[in-house]
Formats: sequence, C-alpha cells, structure tokens
Amino acid sequence: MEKRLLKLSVNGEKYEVYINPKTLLVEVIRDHLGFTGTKRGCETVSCGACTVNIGDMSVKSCSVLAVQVEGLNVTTAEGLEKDGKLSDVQVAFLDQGAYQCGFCTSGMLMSATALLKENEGKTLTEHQIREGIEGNICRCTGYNSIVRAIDAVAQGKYKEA
Amino acid sequence: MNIKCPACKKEWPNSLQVARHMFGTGDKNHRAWIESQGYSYIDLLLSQISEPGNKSYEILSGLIEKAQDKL
Amino acid sequence: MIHDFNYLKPGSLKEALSMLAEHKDECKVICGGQSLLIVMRQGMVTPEYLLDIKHLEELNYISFDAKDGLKLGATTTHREIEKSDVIAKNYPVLVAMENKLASIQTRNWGTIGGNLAHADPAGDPGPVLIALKGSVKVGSASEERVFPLDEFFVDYFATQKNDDELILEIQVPVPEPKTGTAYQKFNLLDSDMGIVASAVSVTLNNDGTCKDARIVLGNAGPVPIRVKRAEELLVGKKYDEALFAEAGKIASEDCEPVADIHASEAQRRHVAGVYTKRMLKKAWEQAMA
Amino acid sequence: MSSELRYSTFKTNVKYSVINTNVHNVDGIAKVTGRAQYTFDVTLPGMLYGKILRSPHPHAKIINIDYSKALELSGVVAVVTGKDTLGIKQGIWRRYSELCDEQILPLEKVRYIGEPVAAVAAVTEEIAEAALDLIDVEYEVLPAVYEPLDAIKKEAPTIHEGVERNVNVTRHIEWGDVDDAFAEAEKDGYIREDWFRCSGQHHMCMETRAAVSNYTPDGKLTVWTSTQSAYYHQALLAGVLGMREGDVRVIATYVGGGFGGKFELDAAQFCSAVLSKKLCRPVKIVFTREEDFIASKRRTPMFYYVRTAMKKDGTFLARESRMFSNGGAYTGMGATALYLSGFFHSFPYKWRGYRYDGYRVYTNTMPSTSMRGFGAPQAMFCSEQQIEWMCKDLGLDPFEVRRKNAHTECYEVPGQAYIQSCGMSECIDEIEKWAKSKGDLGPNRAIGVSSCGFMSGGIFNWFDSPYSFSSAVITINNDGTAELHVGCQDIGQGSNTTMAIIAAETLGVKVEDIKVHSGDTDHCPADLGAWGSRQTLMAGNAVKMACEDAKKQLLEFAYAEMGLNIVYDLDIKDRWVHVIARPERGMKYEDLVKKAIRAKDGQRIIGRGYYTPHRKGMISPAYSYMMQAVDAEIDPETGKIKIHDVMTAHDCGQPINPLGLIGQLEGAASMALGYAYLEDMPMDEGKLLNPNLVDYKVIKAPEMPPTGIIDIHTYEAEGPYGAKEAGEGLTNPTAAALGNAVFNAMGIQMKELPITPERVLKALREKKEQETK
Repeated sequence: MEKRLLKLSVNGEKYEVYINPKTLLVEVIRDHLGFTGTKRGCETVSCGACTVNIGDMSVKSCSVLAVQVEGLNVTTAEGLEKDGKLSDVQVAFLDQGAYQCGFCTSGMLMSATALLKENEGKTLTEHQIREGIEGNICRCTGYNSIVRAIDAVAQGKYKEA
Repeated sequence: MNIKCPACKKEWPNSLQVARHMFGTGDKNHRAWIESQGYSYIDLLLSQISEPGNKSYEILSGLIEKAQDKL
Repeated sequence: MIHDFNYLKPGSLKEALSMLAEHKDECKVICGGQSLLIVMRQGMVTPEYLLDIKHLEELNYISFDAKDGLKLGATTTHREIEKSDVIAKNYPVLVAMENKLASIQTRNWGTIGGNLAHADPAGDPGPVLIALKGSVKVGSASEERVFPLDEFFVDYFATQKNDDELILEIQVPVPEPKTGTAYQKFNLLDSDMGIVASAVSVTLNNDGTCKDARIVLGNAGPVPIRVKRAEELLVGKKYDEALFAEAGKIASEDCEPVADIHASEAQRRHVAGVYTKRMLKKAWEQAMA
Repeated sequence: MSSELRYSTFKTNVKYSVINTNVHNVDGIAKVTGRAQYTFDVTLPGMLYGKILRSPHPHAKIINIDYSKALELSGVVAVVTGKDTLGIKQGIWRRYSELCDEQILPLEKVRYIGEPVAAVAAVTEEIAEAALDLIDVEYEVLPAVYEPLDAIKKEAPTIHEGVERNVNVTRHIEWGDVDDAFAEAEKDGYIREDWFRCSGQHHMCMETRAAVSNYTPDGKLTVWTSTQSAYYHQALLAGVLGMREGDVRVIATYVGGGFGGKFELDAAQFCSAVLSKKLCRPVKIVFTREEDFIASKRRTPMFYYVRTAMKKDGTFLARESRMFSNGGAYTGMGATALYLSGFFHSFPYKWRGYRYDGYRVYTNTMPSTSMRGFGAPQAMFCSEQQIEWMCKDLGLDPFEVRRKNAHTECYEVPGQAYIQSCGMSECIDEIEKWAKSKGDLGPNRAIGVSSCGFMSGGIFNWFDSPYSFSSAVITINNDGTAELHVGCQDIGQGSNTTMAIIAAETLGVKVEDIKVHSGDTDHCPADLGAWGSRQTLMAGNAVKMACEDAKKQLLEFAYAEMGLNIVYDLDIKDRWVHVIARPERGMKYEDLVKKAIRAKDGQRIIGRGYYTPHRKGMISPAYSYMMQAVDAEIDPETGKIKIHDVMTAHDCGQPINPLGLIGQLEGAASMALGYAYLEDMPMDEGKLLNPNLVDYKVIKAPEMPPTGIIDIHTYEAEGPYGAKEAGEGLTNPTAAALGNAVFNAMGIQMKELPITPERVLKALREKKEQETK
C-alpha cells in the first residue's frame, strides 16, 4: 500500500499531506493538520461531532475517505470566524447558551451553518431547523437552545444594520 | 439512658437505631455478634426485605436490649 | 480499525469497469461509503483493492421524460434526489423517503447506487423503488444488464450484481394515471432505519376500482418483500377500510421479520400490518385525488 | 421554542447588578470557535497510545496472561497486567474498607464482561489495538449471575469472597410509626402495593473516558483527564500508585460531559498512569464508544416494591418500600444511590411513617454508579405513578392530593433533613393552571404530572477528605482584575460562569474582571467536585466568602482613605466604591485597589473562603422543588409515543445565571425523556446488546419537545444569594410524568422502564382482556 499525496484546502489555506489511502477526513483534519475543534464521538457515523463542511455542504468527516476530498474546500469550526470576528451563528450560540460541555458544538455549528446557507433568504420552520441538526447528537442542552440560536439567525436578528 | 451497640459500643437513644446501625455496618465484628445470638445476619436481612413489616429489626433490637446489662 | 487496501481512482467509467474486471472479488467499490466505511472499520470487510467511483461525473445525473420516466445515475446523492424539482413533481414519494433517510450529512455524501449495492434490508430506497416498479441497470466491461428491482436483491447484503459489475443507473417508469404511492417506516427516532417499513403503490381504474397495486415491506426479511397475496386481493376492489385492514393482516402474515433488541418478531409483524393498512389508505386516496 | 423564565412568585427587594442577568459563559468563546482543548485533544512530545484488553467472560479466574507475542510486534513499547500494579483494591468510599473492592487490572479474577485485564502502550493507536489480539489470556470460566434477585439466592455463585449471598450494601431508612399508620389505613383508609422495574441508563457523554498520563523521572505524575473532580482523581491515583497526593497533578481539561459518570477512577486514567510510570513517557488512552458503553458504569437498575397507605381523603399515612438494585461487579458510587433513592422516594411529601429497605446486590454485570438524579429518577418513577393511580382509585384530584401532602417551608423530615425554602405548592399551582389551560387534547393524548425535590449538595464524606467540601481563593491584581481559584469542576454545566457571577456580584465588579481558574490540583484548592448538585451552593458559598474577605480588606482601606465617619457604610457596585447613603460620593474601584496594594507594602489582596455543611441534617443543606407535566400522545395501534410538550415549574431559590438555568433544565428534560421511553441497556448473559449509538437511542432534535419553564422564585438562606440546586433534580420527575400521561390517555399502568411501544401494546392487550372478563 503506497501513500498518496493529498491536496486540499482547509479553512481557506491550501495543504498537502501524504496519507495512507484509508485515512479518514477527520484524521487528516485533526491528526495531520491539528484542527482539533472537530471531534469524534462514535465509530458508527451516528453522533455528528465530526461534522465539517465541504463547500457549503455538511458531511460527517469520519465517514469520508480523505482521498475523496482531493482539491476540495473544507471548513471546520475554526474556519467560521473571519479576522477574529465571530460568525452570526457563533454569536447566536453564545447569546442563547446553545452549548454546555461543548464537545458537540463544533459539529453542531457546521450543520447550522450549512442549513442557514442552504436556506439563505428563505424562512425556516422550527421543524426544518430540527431536521437540519438531526445528524448531530447533543447530550447536554436538549437542543432547544440550539434551535433558538439558529432561528434567531434565520430571522435576521444578526444582520448588520 | 442510651443503648450501646454490643459489637462496637457506639451509643444511640434507642435499640432500633442500634439495630439499624448493626445491619447497616454489617462488618465481620457486627455480623459475628448477631451469629453469636443464634441468628444468621444474612437471613435476618433477607427476611426483612422479603416480607412486609419490620420483623428482623424488632428481633435484633430485642437481642440488643437483652444484651445491654452485660455491656 | 480499517485494514490497508490499494486505492484505485479510475479516470472514467470505462477505466473503472476494466479495473473491476481485473480485480473482481478482491475489489470493493466505494462511492459515498456511508455504510461501507462502517463495516470496514469493524473489520467485516477487508478488500485488497478499493475502487472509488464517487467522482465519476458520467454517473451523476437525474433525467426525466414523459416517455421513459426517471433515470438516476448511480453516483447521484440522496440529497440531490431529495432536492430535485422534477422528482418532487413526478415522484413525491421519493422525496419524502429521502427526507427521512438518515441525516443530512449522510444524504449529502451517500449515493443511491451505493445504497442499493449495499442491499441492507432496512434500506429505504429499495421498497419505494420496487413499489414504483423501478429497475436497476448494472454493467461490466463486457455487457450491461437490467433487473427489475424486486428481483435484484437476493439475500441480506446480497444482490444479482456480479463482482465485475457496477450499478450504473436506476430507472423508474412514469406512473400510470390515477396512481398513488406512499411509504412510511416505523422507528423511534425520526432519522433511524425502519424497525419495519411499508411502501404501497395503487393504480385505479376510472370506475375507482383497483387496477393494480404493489405492497412492499422493508426490513421484514432478508430482502424487501412484496406481499403478492395482498396485491392480488386488492385488484378489482373499491375503496374500503375493511379491505385495507385485510391487506394489512396478510402483510403481517407473509413477512419474515427477525427479532432483535428493538422489537420482537410479533411486534414487527403487527406493525408491518398496521403500516401497510395505513399506507394503502394513503396511496389509494392519492390515486383518487 | 418558548423557554423564558416566565414567572416569579418571589419579589426580591435586592437589586443585583450581575446575578440573574444574561451573561455569556466564561468559556463560551473557546467552545464556539473550536479552541477549547479536551483530553481527547491533548498530545505531548513522545506520547504513546494505550489500549486495553478486556474480559470476554462475565466471571472467570485469570490463570495466566502471556503477552510475549504482543511485545514482539514492532511499535509496541510495553504491556502491563495486574502484576504490574500494587494490587490495591480501591473505591470512592474510602472510609469503609470493605466497600473498596475494585482492582482495575484485577489479579485473581474478572467479574464482568469488559473488565480490563491488560493494557498495551505503542507508538500508534492502531499498533496498540493490533497488539491486543496477540495477548493470550488463560481463563477458568466460573458460573455467573446477572440479576439481583438471582444473586441473593443460596445457590448463586459468590462474586466477592466473603460477601454472603452477594449482598453488597444495605440501607434502612425509617421514621414515625409505620405499622400503626398502616393499621389505621387497614381500618379506614386505602393501601396499594406495586412492583416496579427501573432500567439502567448510560451517561453517554459525548467525550468518552480519556486520560493522558505523564510520569517524569523526578517522581511526579501529571494526568490530563476528563473528570468531574480533579481532587478525587488526584487522591485515588495517589492511593493506587502508592504515591503522595502532592506528587500527583491532575489537570481537568475541558470536559466533554459528566452526568455522574466521571469521578470514579476509570481504566483510562489508571492504565495510562501505570504504563507511564513504568516507561517514564506520556501515555494517552481514549475509550472507543463501545468501550465507554460496556465498561464505564451506568445508572443503577432497580426493582422497587412500594406499599403506600393514605386516608380516603388523600392524606398520606405511611409508605413502606423494598428495593433491590443491580450493583454490578463493584461498589463504586452505587452505594450512595442506594441511600438517596430511598430518601427521595419519600419526597416531596410528609409521611406519618416511612420505611425503606434498600439492598445493593453484586452481579456479574458492569458496575452501576451515580448518574444525574442519583437513584431518585427510579424512586420517583415508582412513587409518583403509584400516587396517581391511588388518586384515580379513590376518585381524588391528583393536584389537590399532592398539594395537601407536600413539603412546606421549615418542615423537618424526621431525623433526616430540615427543609428551609420550599416552593412545592406554588409549583403544583402553576402546573395545574398550565395543564387546565390546555383543555381537551383529543383521543389517545393526555398530560401526566410528577413532582419531586432534590438535594443541593450531599453531606457525605465517605471519601474521608480532610479538606473542607469547597474552597476558593481570590487574588486581586493592581488593575482590579481578579484571579479566582476554585476547586469546583466545570463539566459543561457552567459552574465557572456561576462562580464568576457570584464573585463579580460580591466584589462589585463586572464578570469580565474575573478570571476563573479551576480543574488543576497544583493551582486550585481542593473541592469534592461536580456531583450531587453541590457546586452552586457549596462552591458558591466559598467564592462568596472569599470575595467578601477581599472586599473587606479593600473597604477597610477605603474608610481610612476617605476619612469617613464610621457610622457610614461603604459598598462597591459596578466598579464604583461609594458611601451607601450617598452613592455619588466615592472613588473608582481600580484606584482603590492600586492604593490599597501600595498601603499593604505591595502585597496583592487575597481573599479566602471555604464551605462545609454543619448541622444540616443527614442529606443536604437545602432542597430544590419542582413539578413537571408531560403532554404525550400514544398511537394505539403501534404503541409509539409522541411527546408534544413538557412544562416545568421549578424552585431553585434565587437564579444566578438564567441562561445556564434554562440550559440545565432543558438538558435534564432531554436526558430524562430518553430514560423514560428510549434508552435501555439490555444484556444477554452479562453482555450488553447495544454498545453503540446506532442501537442505543438518545433523543435527537426532531423528537425533543418544547420545554417551558416556570421559575418559582424562593430564597434559600443556606445558599449563596438564596440559590440552590438546578439541573440534576429535574432528571427525576420525567419518567413518572410520562407514565402518568400514558395512564391518563390509555388507562394503562406502566411498571417497567423504558416505556416502549411493545410494552404499551402489551398493557393495552391486558387491559382489554381485563375488560372482557
């Protein structure tokens, strides 16, 4: 088994890493590139703690072979803020206390970000928001504060005046 | 006057509390005293939980009261 | 832990098929890998070669015309199906089914071809596509074959597809007029696989009697099960709640579910009946509308 | 999505500037930007990865362990077994040697499937895992027993030598004249008996058990770990490794959830420490999700026999309960659950007589331990359903009956506890209003309620700590910012934020002036940690005392500085030091601090505080009260339950951090709903059948109902600023409330948890058979 050169972009930076083809995207992100904000909570693609966005699309990075994201743009929780300014979703999470232990938060933020991007300009029902984070388990909050946070952003409460 | 635990001599206002202490502690030395009175510690415990009422505790507190003057 | 493998990344479908012809059973095909990577991590699947077709754009398409109906390329993702207007317009049941298939993340990366090739009896697309009289086109370097989907699955995680074949396309005919199709799975969490599921398609004559029906149970046996006894019972009959209940009863008799910690065999049979009755009513009412 | 603190019966005349205002968690930025580092994320230079070999047998003698082949595998650095340890039997009940019964890496025998038998350290996790297959363990398999009611039988195998009939711990709680009260009920009252079966539940922390141990040649050990009590783990590790506590440093990183499962010594901590001590290299062990499920302990499964007597008018007379709990293979924290379950089984009501016999029985299953609610959710599931059924039997209004018998302020639970603040009846009033306002809900749908109370920190020192239960030190820098060192542990519940709020309020500054330091035994004072809902009250009191101490030192100087007539009082609010009577007269807080430090010959101002409950009864210094209503709909054909709404009226005294309070109550509801109808740990001959997140069902966003909260605002004299427990207690009422909803909707009595579709259908069938008879 020969190692392969993988070129991908993470949080706007281009990276080149040599990997065993069986390496999972989450392993490249955490172990090779050190973006430890992305977590792992299971071995069965169940918990969503490893959620990252490829382009604007959320995926569970424990269920994607890194070699499959050759040349693609990956965003992790570390990539949400721009020049030290938090994204609207991040601020909404703070305002609503939409996290407790914080272990699921990075993945939750990525699902929320993808959901809001996909529905930009559209209204989101509470049910749509709940389905939008269905793939992410949170053991602490009971989700409702997270739903309120996403709803606040969807309602445009964080639009620059 | 206080009632003494025949095994460790700790004191309580009444014999039922001493019985509770003896069952609750249940270490070798407390078990040994109960066995020395011709009862099985574990059988008393199990009869307490298998039938309504408070028989085992009453039996034990009786034994404890009898034993007081010897302490 | 995932065992080492040699990674094959074909530049074209043609190349993919020749690689497959070369390595056959030493080779496993990965597309979205949403199911495959789990069993590989558990060490249950340890291929020598892994052939990656995720990036093959040739196989990523959704096309529809009023004559040939719907054609889905094998690497089309669940999410693309869920979001497709043309599918929403002509096969709303497919969109509804996809919307409840696992999580958004999984639907974003997982593909329809991969799902059918994995042949999990609890998979959602199988029963629905069978109810819609869908078929699947597989191909090797030398030939292409088309199977009606209700003949495609042969056992738990096993299909008619040979080791040197790839799933190329899923085909769904244009539903006849006055046809309704409904699907629901029974589970405790919205996004879970079905403990048991029922897909029903009903086509009516102008006089409102049943011209044709398909009843397909998911996760009620090694493969999606067609309840032919109940289908035959319906033909020629009119809308009748008692009839739906009778069909449900047959469904609960004719399935072969296996008990696990989530439900006993009896519960599975029972719910298969209840859901068949309900989906039949729903599909029938759609057909009348 | 409604969830504001809507309601308050208690109007305080005190105007707080920080307390009960919305503030961001002090660790919020770190958590929403992915910067927060968990044990899972810790890497050190030269770090090795450890993996644990676990027993496939529920009960077996270890004859021989041969790991020579494993050592030959390239990349494997060391293998350890029980023989590499001191073989010390440890446990958290250190005062009682017979309850210290667990050797992690046992020498003689294994007692449950998944028990560690050996640990490997290798250069990669993958190699360590591969090495496990090369270790060959010779077992002599012994007969095993899995259920408490089997384990107490004469013929049952002995799990711990010398423990007769496998009875691990017993608890007897009694007050009043029980038999007399039952006798009265026999004559002219009503008595009902029921058996209940309460399942286990897994904590399912998002971060599995994890530890990185680093032993250095100077004889010091540093352990980064996911823990609820850095101090416990410092002491426990020192104990099993034969080291001095001071030579062991435990650093609690950000903790990915606890819920009661992370303060016993676990195999990740112990095995990584043993390997590191042997190799003088850092070793990291992270449990897989499966390991976490099969070998990290669980909520205690309980069998309850409940016999209750009330007068025909609904006045409670007496209750007599027997409880067998499945203790699993070792004692751990489970012994405490035995006591608390029996005590809170009487809550929140007044009984003329009460008697409880609780038995914890060893079995060959994974040990049971503390979990959010600590025995009370099981107790309430039985108690609150039986009360509902008895009201129905007697044709009484369940709200009225609960109100009539509820605890009230200044009530003494005879010989057990003294209740100071108590908003129970207000909780009942509010939930009754809410439930009635919903009107008719249609067929197969109904509201069920359950009330309960919980402790604000346990008065237990079975750990035999010589330290005060909580302590805090605040150091004021010359710019007025302050370093607050606390031993209490933030596991996501937000205790650091709560402490910052209390400190800022007391000192008269802003939250951003307070830097909270916690979770490091080298730098923070000892504290029992995050369990038993103790931190807001106990650590909160310590922080308040420390800040009052520091503030006093500042104000003493301010008096002198301002040359005030001593009849005037000074205070600090929002960084303004002023005469209370003439607020405009004063000086800037930061100026005062600079001057005060100069005046003290350059010493920084340091305030110290501590708290240990004294003369507060046997259980807790204070009790929270709550009632919860669950609105549920049952599919009569499939038994599937849909939960439409949950409403809670909750008395936690003075809320300190409203955002945190809402989060805690909503979180408790989600975990408790899981316990009520989804989560279970089925086993076959001691083997867990669902050790993964596909088969173990935790509630997800679409299933989670709205969770409204009505805040019943009381003042708890024993708590800091009148605060008491919130967040753990609310795990208690939910299962019973759902059970009562099912009862009210379908007329069936659910005596087994979880309430699954199949159990509902079974009960419906039995009801039909009854009716046709």
